[in-house]
Amino acid sequence: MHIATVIAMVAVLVAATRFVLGPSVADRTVALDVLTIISTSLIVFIALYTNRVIYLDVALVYGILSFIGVIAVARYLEGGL
Amino acid sequence: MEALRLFGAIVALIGSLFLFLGALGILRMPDLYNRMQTGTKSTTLGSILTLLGIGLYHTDWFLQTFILVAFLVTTNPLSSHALARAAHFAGIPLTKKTVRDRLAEDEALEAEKAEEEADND
Amino acid sequence: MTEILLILLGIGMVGAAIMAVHLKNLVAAAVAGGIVSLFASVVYVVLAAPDVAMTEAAIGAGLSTAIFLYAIKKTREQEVEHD
Amino acid sequence: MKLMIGFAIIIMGVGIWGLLTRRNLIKIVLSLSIAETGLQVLMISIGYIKGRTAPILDSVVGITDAVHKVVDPVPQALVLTAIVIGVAVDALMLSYVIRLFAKKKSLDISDYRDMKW
Amino acid sequence: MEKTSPNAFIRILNAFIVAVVLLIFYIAWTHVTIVGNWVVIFITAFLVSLIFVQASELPKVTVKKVVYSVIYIFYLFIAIVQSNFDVARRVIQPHIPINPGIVKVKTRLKSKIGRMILANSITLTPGTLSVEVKDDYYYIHWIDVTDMDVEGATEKIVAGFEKYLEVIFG
Amino acid sequence: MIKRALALTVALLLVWMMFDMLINWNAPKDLSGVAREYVEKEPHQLGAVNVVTAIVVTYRGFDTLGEVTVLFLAATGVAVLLSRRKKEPKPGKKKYRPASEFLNTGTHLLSPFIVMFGAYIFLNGHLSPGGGFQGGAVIASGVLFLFLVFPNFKLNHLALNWLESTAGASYVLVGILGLLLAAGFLDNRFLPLGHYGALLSAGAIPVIYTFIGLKVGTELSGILENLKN
Repeated sequence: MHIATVIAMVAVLVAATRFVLGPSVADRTVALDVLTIISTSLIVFIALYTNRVIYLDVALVYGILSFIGVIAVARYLEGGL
Repeated sequence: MEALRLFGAIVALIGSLFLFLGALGILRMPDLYNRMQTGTKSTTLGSILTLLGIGLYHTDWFLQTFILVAFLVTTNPLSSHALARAAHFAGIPLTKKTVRDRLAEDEALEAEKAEEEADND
Repeated sequence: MTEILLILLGIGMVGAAIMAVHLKNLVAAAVAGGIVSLFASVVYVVLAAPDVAMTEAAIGAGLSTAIFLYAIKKTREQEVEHD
Repeated sequence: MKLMIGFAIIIMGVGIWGLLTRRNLIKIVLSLSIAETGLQVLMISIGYIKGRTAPILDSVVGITDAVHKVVDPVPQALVLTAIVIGVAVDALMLSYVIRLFAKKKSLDISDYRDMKW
Repeated sequence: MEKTSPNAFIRILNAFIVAVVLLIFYIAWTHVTIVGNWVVIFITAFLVSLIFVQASELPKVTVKKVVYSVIYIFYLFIAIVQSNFDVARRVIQPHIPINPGIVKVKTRLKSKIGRMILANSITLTPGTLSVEVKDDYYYIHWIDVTDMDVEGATEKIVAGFEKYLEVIFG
Repeated sequence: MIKRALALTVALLLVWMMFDMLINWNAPKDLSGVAREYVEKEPHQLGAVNVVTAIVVTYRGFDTLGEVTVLFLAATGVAVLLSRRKKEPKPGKKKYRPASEFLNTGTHLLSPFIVMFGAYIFLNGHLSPGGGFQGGAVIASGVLFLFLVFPNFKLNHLALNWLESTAGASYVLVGILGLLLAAGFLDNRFLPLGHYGALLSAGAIPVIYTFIGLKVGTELSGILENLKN
């Protein structure tokens, strides 16, 4: 379990690198998408370590709402906002 | 019970490996669309496996993690599709290696047709 | 473990904040602002404040980015920097 | 949590630096909201006590021993409302920016010298 | 004066079904067994779903459809795992020749939800990503184009899923 | 350049000042003063599982009323600032690119879930993390999702205004009821405390939080709609 968390943290770093490098806005948004999903997993890991069910509610907020930001950027780029 | 916990931990470990793979994929792929491919697929499977693994590890939480997985599987490809479509319309180029772009061809055809109609009117 | 995670998230927040201030492209800056609030939300969960984390997630994930995008669309200009 | 307080102070510094040096009005609003986030992280980390969990009393944290198991709930209650107010104020500032842009067709702050003393 | 036209009746029925689904989600999420909570949540869910649900015929549920959905989920899961190993191979050895392009495929599905699920499945399967849809044609970004025709690409990408989805959504 | 250096100096001065405070700051070992009081007495006095909710709604109820007022003022300000532009003649009708078909279907599928999730959050505010502010933000996110996917989507203004003003008035009314029937303004104990841990417990806290949630949700939706047009 600890190893899994460490790997997820390294994944956060790698995705953040793409965010820093990304030549265009769309690349950065892909990085944002990946980062939100990884952080959902991270929140569940934290809930497991502290043994509290209630933290899963926060993860659910992320699971439902994370893609609205991505869709907002997408609709802006295609000129439909 | 211990066996189930061990199994859950291994599944979560594999899932986090896939998450890492997705992050590595968006770093190493040559153009936006390929990045999106690796990003979406690996992170979806990675989050499915991670969450279900934790659900198996802590059996009381299985239903909750299952609902989380259901929402993630629905929303993740949708956002990826929207972003791909937006990127195509915003004119972000594909790589040099691209063989064929049917969508751009068809759009050019339609634009020509519309121009002809405008000429006729 | 918690300390490592916090250091990572803190570095991420500082980096995203610097990028949000520095990027010329306004849309990219707004996305960077979204990432700051994403990391802040995970930090709140680690610091045992799930209520605040939920607020930050609900606001920062969609609303705040969208408000900035609406404003950018209304004005639609590249940033001009004079030094 | 001294570590997180340090990071929060750095984020506030970055936000204030952006607030003072940027020229674009939208960038200024964005910097202000980043400084605000830094302040909120600062307040939450002041209330944190090492080794304790969230102030929600359920099967893990009983009513009787709650005092020795939970973190300080008061800063959380303050920050909770501050975030929602923050986004509303951001929206208000951005609508000012939109109105200013409609008047002068410029986002550069050095074009607005009417109120300069 | 309330008039219960058949349209309104179908709408209320749909809202009822959606509310039951939402209630099941709530029970699964919180593990609560107090009946008072269920009643309150159900009333709220009914009010919420009355706003959103349109008056449309519900699909009939048969045994065959349920069996096919279960098979479909397993099929999809296997496809996702395959695609991930494909992705892993490409990410770890970037010098594998890639051959990307956007191709056009045709679908026979009519149901809207079926089409959405098909597009989501395409996005999750090996090397493909749905980009745009126009009428019955999908435009798909394919990481390794082997067939440029409409028919050939359709055979290779869509056919596997369509077989099941046609049964499930009619 | 001099201006920039000056700004950097000011920012660094601030950071240095704060760091000076940080070095002398000692991490607390235990809850102090008012927080200890709240955590000890709250379950017996108010019966809410979530202490933060109890503080926001009851102990600091006036604070929350003020915050809701500030939110209302901000929403009004946005409406006033942006609605004057409508009277000027429009240059031409804006054309939006419609969203793709899958997104439309997905919106129909997901929007009841999002709004119901918001309702769940503010109904369960005293049991789990969440409450009126979060639930209102989630509902506003659902409305934002509809705005994004259907650019011509219109909210029903009459219903929106009615809902907002009713929620605000009821909020104050519940406070006055607390003043009349229990110990003070926004006291939740005029309703029975109920079984500890059930949905219908903790007196009037769920009722108050429902009103706050409705008010916050409608106000944020109003802000979004004004910004969109």
